[in-house]
Amino acid sequence: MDMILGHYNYWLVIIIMMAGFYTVISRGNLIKKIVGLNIFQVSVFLLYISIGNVKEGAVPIIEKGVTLYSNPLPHVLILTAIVVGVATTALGLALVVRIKEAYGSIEEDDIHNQDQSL
Amino acid sequence: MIESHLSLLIVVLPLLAAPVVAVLPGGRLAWAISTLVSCSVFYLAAWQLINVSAGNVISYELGGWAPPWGIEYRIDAANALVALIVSGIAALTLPYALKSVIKEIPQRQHALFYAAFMLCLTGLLGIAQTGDIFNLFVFLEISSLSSYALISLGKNRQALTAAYQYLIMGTIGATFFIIGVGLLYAMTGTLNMADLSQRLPELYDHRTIHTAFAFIMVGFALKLALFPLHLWLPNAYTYAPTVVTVFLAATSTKVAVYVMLRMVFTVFGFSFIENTPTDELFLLLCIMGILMMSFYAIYQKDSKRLLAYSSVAQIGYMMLGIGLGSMLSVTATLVHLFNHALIKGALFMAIGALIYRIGSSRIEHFSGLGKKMPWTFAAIVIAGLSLIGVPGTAGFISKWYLVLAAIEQQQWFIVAVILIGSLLAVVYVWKIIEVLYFKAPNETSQITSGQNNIYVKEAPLMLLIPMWALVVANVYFGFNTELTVGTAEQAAKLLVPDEY
Amino acid sequence: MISLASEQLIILAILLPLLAAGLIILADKRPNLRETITLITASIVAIVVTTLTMRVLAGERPAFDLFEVVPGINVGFSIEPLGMLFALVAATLWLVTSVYAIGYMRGHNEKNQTRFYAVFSIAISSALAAAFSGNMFTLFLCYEILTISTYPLVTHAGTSEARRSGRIYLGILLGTSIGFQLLAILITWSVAGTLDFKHGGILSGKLDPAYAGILYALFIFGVGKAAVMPFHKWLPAAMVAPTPVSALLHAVAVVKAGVFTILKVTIYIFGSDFITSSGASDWLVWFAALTILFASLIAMTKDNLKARLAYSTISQLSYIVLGALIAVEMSLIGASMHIVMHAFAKITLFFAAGAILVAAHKKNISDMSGLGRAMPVTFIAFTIGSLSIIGLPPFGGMWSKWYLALGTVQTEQWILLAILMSSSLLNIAYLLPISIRAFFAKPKEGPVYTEVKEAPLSMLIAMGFTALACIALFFYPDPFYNLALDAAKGR
Amino acid sequence: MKHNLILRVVAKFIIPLIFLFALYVQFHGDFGPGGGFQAGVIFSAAIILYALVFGVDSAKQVIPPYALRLLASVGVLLYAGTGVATLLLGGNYLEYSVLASSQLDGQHLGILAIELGVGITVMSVMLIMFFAFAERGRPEMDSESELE
Amino acid sequence: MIDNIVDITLLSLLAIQAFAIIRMRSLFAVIMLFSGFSFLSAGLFVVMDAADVAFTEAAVGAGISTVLMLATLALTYDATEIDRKEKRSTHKPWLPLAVVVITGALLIYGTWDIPAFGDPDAPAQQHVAPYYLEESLPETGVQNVVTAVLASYRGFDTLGEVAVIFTAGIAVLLLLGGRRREKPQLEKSGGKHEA
Repeated sequence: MDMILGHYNYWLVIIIMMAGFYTVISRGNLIKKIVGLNIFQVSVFLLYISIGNVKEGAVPIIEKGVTLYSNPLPHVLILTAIVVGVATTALGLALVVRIKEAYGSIEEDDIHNQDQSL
Repeated sequence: MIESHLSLLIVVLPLLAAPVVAVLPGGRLAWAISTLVSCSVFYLAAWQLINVSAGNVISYELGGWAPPWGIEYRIDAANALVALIVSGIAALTLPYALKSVIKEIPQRQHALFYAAFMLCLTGLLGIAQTGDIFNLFVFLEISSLSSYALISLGKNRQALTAAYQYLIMGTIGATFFIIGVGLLYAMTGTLNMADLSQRLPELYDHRTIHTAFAFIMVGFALKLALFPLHLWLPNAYTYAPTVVTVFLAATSTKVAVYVMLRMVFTVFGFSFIENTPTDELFLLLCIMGILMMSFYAIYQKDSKRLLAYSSVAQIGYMMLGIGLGSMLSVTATLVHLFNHALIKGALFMAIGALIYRIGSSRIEHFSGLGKKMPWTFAAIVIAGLSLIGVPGTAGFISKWYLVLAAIEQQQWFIVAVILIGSLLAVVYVWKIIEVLYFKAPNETSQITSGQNNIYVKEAPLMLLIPMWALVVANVYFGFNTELTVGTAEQAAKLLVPDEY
Repeated sequence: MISLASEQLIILAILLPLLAAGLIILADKRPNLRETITLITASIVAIVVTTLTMRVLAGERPAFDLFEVVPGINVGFSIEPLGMLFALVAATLWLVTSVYAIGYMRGHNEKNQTRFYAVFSIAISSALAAAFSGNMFTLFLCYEILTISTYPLVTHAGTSEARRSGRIYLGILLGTSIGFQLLAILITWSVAGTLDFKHGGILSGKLDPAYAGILYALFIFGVGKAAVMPFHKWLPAAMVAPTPVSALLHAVAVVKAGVFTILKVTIYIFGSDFITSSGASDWLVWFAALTILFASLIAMTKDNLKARLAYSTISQLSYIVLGALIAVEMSLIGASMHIVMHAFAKITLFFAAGAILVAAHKKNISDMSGLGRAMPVTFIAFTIGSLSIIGLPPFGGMWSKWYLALGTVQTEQWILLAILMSSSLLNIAYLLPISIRAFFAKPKEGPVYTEVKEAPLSMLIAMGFTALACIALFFYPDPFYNLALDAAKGR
Repeated sequence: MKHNLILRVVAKFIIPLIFLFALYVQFHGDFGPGGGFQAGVIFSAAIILYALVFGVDSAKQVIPPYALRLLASVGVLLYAGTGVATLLLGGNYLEYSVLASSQLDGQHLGILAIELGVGITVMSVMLIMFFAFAERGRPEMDSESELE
Repeated sequence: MIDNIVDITLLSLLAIQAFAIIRMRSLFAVIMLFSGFSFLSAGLFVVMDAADVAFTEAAVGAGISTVLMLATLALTYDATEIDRKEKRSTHKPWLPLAVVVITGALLIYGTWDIPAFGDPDAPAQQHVAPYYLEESLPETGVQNVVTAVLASYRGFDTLGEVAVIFTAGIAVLLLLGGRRREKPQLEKSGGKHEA
């Protein structure tokens, strides 16, 4: 029971993570891949924040009387990671637009066939 | 003043240059500034290498905060060597870029192109310099994003799909890496590499550490295109603009290999690896990679793709050095890191010169160019021999140490693989050389390609000079190995303290 | 010239041809100047090498290192008798061949002559460098340069056949050298910790005799240039090259560089005593022996003159390899001397073949009936060469075979002796009929050749010189003998 | 929709408020949640809203694309420049303490400067992206209707 | 206990959404779902005391990313196509499934003996973090420790982060900037992809 209480959070996060990962590698639609990528990353953020979480800990903003804060470092890292994530997403989507213009489709199979048929 | 901030300036100079370049109206000025910057960075990198050549370690506290609370730059021979490679290649690629970029990329994008190039340089150097595992991730992303953009600029539409493919793979790799980092942090509470290496040993048999290691390895295996995870690389190299291919082929995978070295030997420590099946796995993948990718290379019709597959095979050689995990083998890896940058740089530049003249990278279109472009041809021959590993070239030195390392451990099978690899290299290198050297046997290939090579002129000087700088380096470092082997040995001493 | 120190002479001998190559390319458009450069350089080099020879016979052993490549491994040169002997042969015959080549290339109006002469002198330079190299690394370096620089000569014609031959040539030579020789060198290095040539070898005591055989085999087969079966195919293939190339490179520089390397390895890496004591060569000798036999047999079946000569070369090379493998003083002397004797004899044959091609445009032996009366000088030279190859007195070839035979006797290898003898008979069988047919048989078309004249003068001169040399070497082999003796004794 | 009066009026009210909020977030980061990055995003959101309501072109009149490119660079330079300043003042890179007489003032100043840099860059890059996508849409269909 | 329950509920909802996204084929719905997903995760961040992260995630995930995705959707499908569905993938899902299962299994294995969730004595909470919590106010005068670390202690990371954003901006300009050019020409000497 302790085990579960202590780890259910990680495990659920991992399940979500894998759902995202699966979307990336199994789906042929370029937009959906990007969505999957985002889910994948967001769940990694969750993992970090869970690691930094402290039971009964407060938001790490120093105030009088508060003694127990949750760990600020993961928050910092994830702030950076989120930015990196959105940057990647934007770039990926821009590529999708261009691919659409060049191939007239954003389905991996269509694109692959077009290149093969050359 | 400068000396005390050397390690930092190497990263920050291009970072400062990028925004300046980005807002410039014309390409010329942007090019001039970028060239200037990368040359000065190269100078600084050389200086840095001299400072650490004694085998000492230089630490720089960013923000003046002592590690592990602040971010630390930690420079030893290994970083310095890699930084030297990256900045050196950049300093040579940019002069080459001027004409080639004008030819391959629309005018109004030039400024942005050079800005992206500077950012890519920043990222790669940042990875090489940093001693903080998360800071490494940030700069990894800088370099990755800029490379995706640069690759997508190729003039064929396949460039776009190649970039997208790379983006997905690369991001998955990076995410795997931060998962690993997160787990490490959960167990140790630190992100500083030196600090990690202190705290990890007592956690060696801890599952989380094993998982973390696995994720970090897979993440970077994706980045450096280790054999089964190399799928993004051939397309990326084939369809990217020539300059980009030259730069990335010569630097980005090298930096990734360096990170592997750091992770395996500094952060985790080889004694940890030995208790896991990792090193055997490495060796297996490398062997398969070397053999299969060399065979792939032989069957390519496109010269850039051929070289791309050869690159994947060569990465196998470098990883062999890590898998063997002896001081000699690590030396071999670092030496090959350096030499292969020279080789591939020169080869891609030469191929780029051909493309510059005939507008195609298909091998059959090269027929008879050897006479028309003797200097380019000579460059291909010499660099090719170096790739094969003929004595008197830099490539030979790397092979020499690699085989010695394998013999030292009685790994006869690996010895055989290395030698077979070079023989396969003979085949695919000669495949290009033969076409260039002999007149076209039948004119049909010319007709179908809608061009004839009769009126082709030698490539312009701006392309030849950097190309030949690398070719000469290939020969020079085949005879004088004080810099390469000397530094590599220093680095190996620090990375593999327990000599066996 | 004489005033210069030997070290400087060595550098001079290696650099001059390279310099010449540069000048030749510059003189592209002016053939006369170009050939003059070649001749002058060749003569100077010949003089330089002769000077060196005198000093070496006088007992001088110049040696020096240029620079260090990786710790413990230098690019360095040193002269000992064996290398001197090889260099002497290469230098003198280069001069002769140049004379010959001028006639041939013009008479046969080949294209890309500039490239031909340029690459030719690069090849010579690397051959000389190989002869003078002071350690295994330098030797390997020159060996590979020689391989690559001769590729353009082999594929000179540029035809798809030449291209195919080029592939075989490069494939086998690079393949064996990277696959086996490099490996052997690396093992040597990791065992002995040095690659410097040292009389008596650097391996004895360091290498477990059990493995000596394997390592030795790696060397023997790694030196593809020695054309020990099954790695001999490149030699016939390379015969598509113009005749002067075949003459020099495949009677002298390339193939002799191969057997020279093997002799070097035998005497200065393993040391003859270590080989005999460890029995490293016991099973290898049979490869050499069988090569001698089979190559001779195949030679008989070839109607194309150059092909026949090629297989004859293969067989003769294995004499030298055999001598090395037996590794007793006599056999080593024989092997060393065979480098010289075979070189002069075989080059004469090739010169003749070239002359026939230029003058009568004939490749096949079956078409040469009666040709002797039209081209007497050529065929007399050819006969002399043949007799020297067979090893009859009064021709130089007799000496080397004599010592080889003595070697087999000394080690009581009666079977090998038998093989040597029988192969000499085979030599008679596939060489003499050519001359006989040429002089006594009736030409197919018409009673006599009216339109065919002797080949250009320069070719005749060259041919005559080498033919006479074959005879002279019978009566006065002393310089070469002394060199060979010193080499075998390790003086 | 560009002619929907109510929407335009409401927007006219809301957008300044958003700007205000952005500024608050920008400078309140020291005490509460928030900082340059969030502020930049909110700021850009305001302009995006403006673009949606009044059309991309009029939005571009407010902030021309070239200005955006310039601003993006300025932001980075401001950040990296702060570091250079600390170098020149004899500190390590980004060692704010040397910026002012006392450590705390220095830190405060430095953090203010770099947060500003972050804000500017983020804001302008977000807008660059938005405009790029919107522009791309023009020939085929107006992406605005999509984004509502 | 109570926030455990909140925690579980939110996570389960997230999981459900994630799987819904896998199943669903209407891209518009997918993007909307993702936007919701971001909002929920932002909420979860709040629960786990990560106010700044929540704030940012809401602004970025639910804001910028969603907008960009919708824009892309608008650009990549003609207005005439009402249902913007992804094509059914022709490939068998087994390989990806295997990869995912293995990765997931490895992660669960890895988190097996990781310190319990919320454990204040976990090494992560011990080594570096306490220093920040105690020293940041006296050293930097910033109450919000996250800001202090972000801007000062790990300021260089943030510089990198800005550089990343800047890179993305440049990349988008390179890809979409200016008027559209005619479609990039197809490669004549078709470079075929290796399968």
